[in-house]
Amino acid sequence: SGGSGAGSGSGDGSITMGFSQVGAESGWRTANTKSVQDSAKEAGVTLKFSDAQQKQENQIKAIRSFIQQKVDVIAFSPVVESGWDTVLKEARDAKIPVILTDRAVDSKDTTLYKTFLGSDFVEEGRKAGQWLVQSFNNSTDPVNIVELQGTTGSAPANDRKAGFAEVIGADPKFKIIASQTGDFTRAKGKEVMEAFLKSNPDIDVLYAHNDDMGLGAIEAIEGAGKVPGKDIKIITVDAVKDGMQALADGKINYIVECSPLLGPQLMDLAKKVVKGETVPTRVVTEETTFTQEQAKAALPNRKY
Amino acid sequence: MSVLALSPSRQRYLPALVTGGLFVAMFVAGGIRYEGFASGQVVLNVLIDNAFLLVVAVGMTFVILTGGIDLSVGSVVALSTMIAASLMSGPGWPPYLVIPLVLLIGAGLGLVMGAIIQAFDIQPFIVTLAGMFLARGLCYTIGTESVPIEDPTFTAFAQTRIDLFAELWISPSVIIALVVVAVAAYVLHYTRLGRAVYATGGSEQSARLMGLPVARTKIAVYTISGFCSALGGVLLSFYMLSGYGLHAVGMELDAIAAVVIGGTLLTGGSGFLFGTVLGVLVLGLIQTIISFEGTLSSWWTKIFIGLLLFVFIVLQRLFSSRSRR
Amino acid sequence: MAVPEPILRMTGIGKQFPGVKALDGVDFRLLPGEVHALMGENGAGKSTLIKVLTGVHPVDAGTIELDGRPVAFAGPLEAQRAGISTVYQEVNLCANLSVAENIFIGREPRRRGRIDWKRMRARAAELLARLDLDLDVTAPLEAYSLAVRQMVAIARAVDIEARVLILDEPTSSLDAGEVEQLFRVMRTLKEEGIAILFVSHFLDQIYEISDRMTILRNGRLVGEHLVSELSQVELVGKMIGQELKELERLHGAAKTFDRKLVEARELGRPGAIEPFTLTIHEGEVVGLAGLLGSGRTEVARLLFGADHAGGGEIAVGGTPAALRTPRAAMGHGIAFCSEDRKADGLVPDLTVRENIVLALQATRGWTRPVPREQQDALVATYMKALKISPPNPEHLVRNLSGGNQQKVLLARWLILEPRLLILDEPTRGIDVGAKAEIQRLVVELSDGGMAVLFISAELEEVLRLSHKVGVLRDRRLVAQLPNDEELTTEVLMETIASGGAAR
Amino acid sequence: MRRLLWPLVILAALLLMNVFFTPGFLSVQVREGHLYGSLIDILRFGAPLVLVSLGMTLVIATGGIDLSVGSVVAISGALACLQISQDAGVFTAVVLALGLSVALGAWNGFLVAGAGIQPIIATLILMVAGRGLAQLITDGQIITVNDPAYKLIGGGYWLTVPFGILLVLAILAVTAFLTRRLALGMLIEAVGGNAEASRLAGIRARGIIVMVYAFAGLCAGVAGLMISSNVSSADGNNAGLWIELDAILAVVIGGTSLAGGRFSLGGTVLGALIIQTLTTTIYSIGVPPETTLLFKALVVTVVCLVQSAAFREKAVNLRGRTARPRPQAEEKVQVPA
Ligand SMILES: Nc1ncnc2c1ncn2[C@@H]1O[C@H](COP(=O)(O)OP(=O)(O)OP(=O)(O)O)[C@@H](O)[C@H]1O
Ligand SMILES: Nc1ncnc2c1ncn2[C@@H]1O[C@H](COP(=O)(O)OP(=O)(O)OP(=O)(O)O)[C@@H](O)[C@H]1O
Ligand SMILES: [Mg+2]
Ligand SMILES: [Mg+2]
Repeated sequence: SGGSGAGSGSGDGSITMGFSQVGAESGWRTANTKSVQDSAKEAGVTLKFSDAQQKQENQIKAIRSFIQQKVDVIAFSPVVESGWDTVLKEARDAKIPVILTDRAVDSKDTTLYKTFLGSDFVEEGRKAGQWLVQSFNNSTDPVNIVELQGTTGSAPANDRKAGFAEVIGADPKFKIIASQTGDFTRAKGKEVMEAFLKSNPDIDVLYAHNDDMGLGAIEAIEGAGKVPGKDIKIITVDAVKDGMQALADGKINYIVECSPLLGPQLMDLAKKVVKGETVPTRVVTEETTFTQEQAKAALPNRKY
Repeated sequence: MSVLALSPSRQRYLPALVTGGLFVAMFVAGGIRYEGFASGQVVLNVLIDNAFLLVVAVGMTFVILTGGIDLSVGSVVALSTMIAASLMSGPGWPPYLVIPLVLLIGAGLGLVMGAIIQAFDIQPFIVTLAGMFLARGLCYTIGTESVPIEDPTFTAFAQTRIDLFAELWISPSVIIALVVVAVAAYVLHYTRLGRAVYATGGSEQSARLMGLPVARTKIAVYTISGFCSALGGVLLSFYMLSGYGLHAVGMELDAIAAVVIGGTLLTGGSGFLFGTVLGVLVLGLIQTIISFEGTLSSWWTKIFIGLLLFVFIVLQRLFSSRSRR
Repeated sequence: MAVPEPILRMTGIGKQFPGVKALDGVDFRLLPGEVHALMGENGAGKSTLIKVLTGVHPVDAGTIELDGRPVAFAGPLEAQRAGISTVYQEVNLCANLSVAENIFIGREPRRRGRIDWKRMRARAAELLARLDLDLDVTAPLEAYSLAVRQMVAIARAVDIEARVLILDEPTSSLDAGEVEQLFRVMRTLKEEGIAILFVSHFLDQIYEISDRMTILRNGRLVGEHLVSELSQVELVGKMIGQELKELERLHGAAKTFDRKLVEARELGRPGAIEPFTLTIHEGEVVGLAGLLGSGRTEVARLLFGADHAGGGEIAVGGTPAALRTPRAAMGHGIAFCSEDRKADGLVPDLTVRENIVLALQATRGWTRPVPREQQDALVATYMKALKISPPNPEHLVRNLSGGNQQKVLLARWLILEPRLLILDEPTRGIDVGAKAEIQRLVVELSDGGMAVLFISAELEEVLRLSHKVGVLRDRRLVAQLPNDEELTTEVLMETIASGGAAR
Repeated sequence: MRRLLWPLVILAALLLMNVFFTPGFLSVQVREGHLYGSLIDILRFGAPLVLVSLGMTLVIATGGIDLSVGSVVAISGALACLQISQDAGVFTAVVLALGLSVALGAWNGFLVAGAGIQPIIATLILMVAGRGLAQLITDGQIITVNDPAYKLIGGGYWLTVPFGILLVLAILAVTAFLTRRLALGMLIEAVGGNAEASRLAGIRARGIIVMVYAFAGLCAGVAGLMISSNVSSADGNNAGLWIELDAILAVVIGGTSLAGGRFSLGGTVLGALIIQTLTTTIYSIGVPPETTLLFKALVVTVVCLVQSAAFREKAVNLRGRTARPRPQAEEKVQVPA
């Protein structure tokens, strides 16, 4: 029904947005989708939502079809950084502004999109590393770290690994003794951690690329008769509700937030972009980090 | 009961005909339901967006016609994009060297898998699964990050529009894919290799006793499939302008589905390339409908795809079921 | 007359399969321009010798010479290239391809590199016409009955310009007319100097066409003889190692039966068989006679519920019965032993025992397994009665010789002790000794009250067993004749030819 | 028994390789009243795969294939956890989840046997839609439950032994009984070996096929309960992702042909254990994630070569140099075209 958004859609304020989501691979992603959908409703934006099921080609197809349907603005979370030039050029030729969310694209041609709204995965890795460096700064003993990576090759896994390694690399006492992919899931997190525990007797720190893997690992650690948060310090990324709960319970030591709630900011940007106002090319989401105490305080108002 | 009265010799075209009819019906239904759907460009976009899948599915058709299966295609596609991208961005190889090399590697992988299947009499599923692991693993050893392609030839190719009449356009990849289909159809229908493919699928033992070069045929189909996958990879790198180890995950399933939806029997020996083309178009059209529907949540998207597939398959069955002998 | 140099000579051939010594020191020679019969019981090693020769199986021992040069083919393709054209025992064609393709595949006529379909079809039709066969050559082979497929396989083999032609039981499903056509072609080829190796269990055919024969028993050579110098009785004696009892006419006169068992009224299926009415009584043996494709198999399948009838009704024991599935028919005590053992009969990967008890088990459902002791006892009885060899019930059926496979299929239905047993070409590929045994069994069972519908391409056999003979022509039941003194094969042939007008 | 020899050899070799890298690999201790050790882990984490493969074996034996098991795994776990999180009893939750799984399996069976749709497509429908259904049930979120009774299924212990292992043993025993003691196995093999011949032998193939798919659904359902119970949460997105591929691989390694017919339950169990051992090996010897797949490719290749009689024969021939003389006839004896 609401196919075409009335030409350029500047005057009457009714905006049609085409939003291409990566998929629904995690609770984080679902919260992200929900946030976009809810705030679209609030802001009176007609949302064309398309799920790419983790495939870049599907996202490209979706963006093409948005262009076909002559939406007013296109927003999407790229599966990966590269390979968007062609379709973004088509969007530009059709005079449809594009907003990137969550992840950036690596095109040299910055006129292809108006703005990028999202977190910085490398920075998240760095924050995790910095906390680690700080909390061990008065000991000289070697620190044995195991790492649970995200899906091999995925952008958050690559970046969170790199940022973390960059920071701890400065001090040779930090040693990553084992690093495996846990595919961002609890089940894999638990399975891999069980194997780590068997083959590495002394593990001091666990760094998990998301809460879910950390939560799975906690079960493994408990199963091995150790105390998570004490015998093995745990750092994770995301700050979903279950993770925050574990943090508040003292089972996790530190969580770097990666907020999925981009919706309101996205709608603001969209309105501005459609009106032709200038927007900053990089908008970083408001994100923080949590210690155990902060988690206890923040937990009651945690929405997802 | 048969709706169409066809002579026995024509009856084997029935599934393909029915599939074609249903495809048109689906398109019409989409046109009624969605504004802007009933345009020629929508159909062309299905082709543009699925040119690589079409090429891969053509290779898969050869394999399935012999009664085999090739699970490695998706990874070989990914590997091809990765090799192409990294060779062009790193050492800066020119495309006219890179593309033949990639095609050679794809065909070579297929050849090796086919040879193993044939020489050691191992089920194709497991050999090509190993091939799938291998190709994907090679991608990651080249790099886990996505590698952009900035080569001017590739970019030009990616962004060329071939204008047809009345504002309709296609990409060069579509032409390549259609040429591949035409060549493959010729090979299947007009060459001894093609007929040996059907015979092997009909009964491998009989084909051997009839004195057909079964071993050579089997190795050939996997080589063809490997080649088509590599070519699909090249087309995909035109489409994406990047090489990435996670490209085309699960594409083997799409390709198999397209072939089987097109009426080819997984047990081998029966089916047409035209059916495969239709199968790819049907999958593409389902995707287009989903994106025109526009309001589906992630999970309703999946459920809806399943439903459309279900309706399609059941109708196809209903219209083409022949009375038993 | 000096014996010319053999074109093919096999010396000291040995072949061992796991658990079976199929060939042991066999010598064999084939002269140009002769028809040479290879004789032996089921499982004697005839097919194995042929497969070893053409490279399907590697030889374990011995040498093969073609034209005086030693050869060892890696497969049928190489054998074909060297001029040996073969029709193997089980019809080995691709049912998914058209008739024309089955004849020409691998050597399709081409024009500028591409297959010339038009010429291929024309030549195929021509070739089949030589065998007096008029088929739609563009139709897939699966549309045709086994006998037609056998003819197509023959057409393929005789068209390959070869110096040696091997025919392994090509006539097992053919009726007299087709056999005559085949023999005509064979004689022509023979005159052209082609050496023909011929296998058949029909002694009359052997004596009609062959010049010389080699006899095998249990994988060993018994001897080579000129056909003219060995009588049939001597031959059988050499084959089975003992004298065979005279084949008596088992059912002399037409009896009258009063207890109707199965009545089909206006039963038919469009495109397959015209509506027919047929009554089978308890203890009665009804034979069906007719030419290839006349619809005998279709009658049988309808009575068994293997196909859906287009119209008409069936009554069993006086009450109407809906035979929609084979299972329903079996529930009424009807059993059907199909003609195509490979496609419709055996499960090749199961053992002999499992194949034999399969139907019995099916009637009991999966929750009530046939106790193992009972299985073993039943299987042992029938393996002995039918002389299934090798006598190991745990052998895979796929590894049995053709004739023995047929016996396994028969055994499956015999142990069911049905009320009506439909036998479609039950003696296909079965040797003389076992054939007599099976015929004796049929008589015994019918004397015990079982009704039998007996279909065979061999009219003598039909006459020998039946109380009544139904004649089919062009998919129509044209006559039902009591089997009395007046009924002879000639009368039957005439009835078939005239479409029921005779008598 | 001989058919199980080579899978056993491979499994043993993999375990030995682990001992080489982790000397204490084979040791099993009792810790806090539970059996504890890598071997136990392999069995425990392998349990769902063994189950799914078991169902898959029978499906494949009928000449079919079931791609939807992964989705059924997700649905079953999701439904059970949803019920429990809404304060339904564990028993109700489990019964509902398994009931739905069986129904979904039967649906597959109906499409295959009743509607005559090719198995791979028939089950692809549920594979795609089922994943959506699982996400619909969980609303795309991870449902966390804290119920000790539910935890028992996949994460708990009974008489020091992980309950999941006992469960698998029980289901394995029942399956073996149904197929090998009763006549189900033979009928399945007949249907898979020659469908038309089976029909003419009076086997009710449709019923058997529906039943087998329903059984595969049940196995996947139980596996789904185990997986979600093990981590006390249901993940509609990721639970059972790609498990169908592993299951099919396990069946094939176990010596069952994808063409249908003969099947081997023991082989399948060994196949699944080989796959799980391989996974554990990768974790414990520290194969980096980027090379994991290469390692897997290597092992799978070795596995299929070792299993291949043709390969072994050729390897022996090569060593003994007893290759067959090649034919010499080709050049001289020409065939007229
Ligand atoms: N592939 C095989 N594996 C094991 N045993 C086999 C195989 N092929 C044949 N045999 C055995 O070899 C013996 C000879 O079989 P062959 O097929 O040569 O008999 P035949 O003389 O052709 O009999 P028939 O008249 O029944 O066709 C039989 O005992 C058979 O069981
Ligand atoms: N000579 C023929 N010409 C055309 N079609 C034939 C011929 N012979 C057989 N057919 C086909 O084969 C099918 C099967 O025939 P059917 O099996 O009833 O024959 P039959 O009387 O049992 O003879 P036989 O089994 O000896 O071939 C027929 O429906 C027909 O389509
Ligand atoms: Mg034989
Ligand atoms: Mg017949």
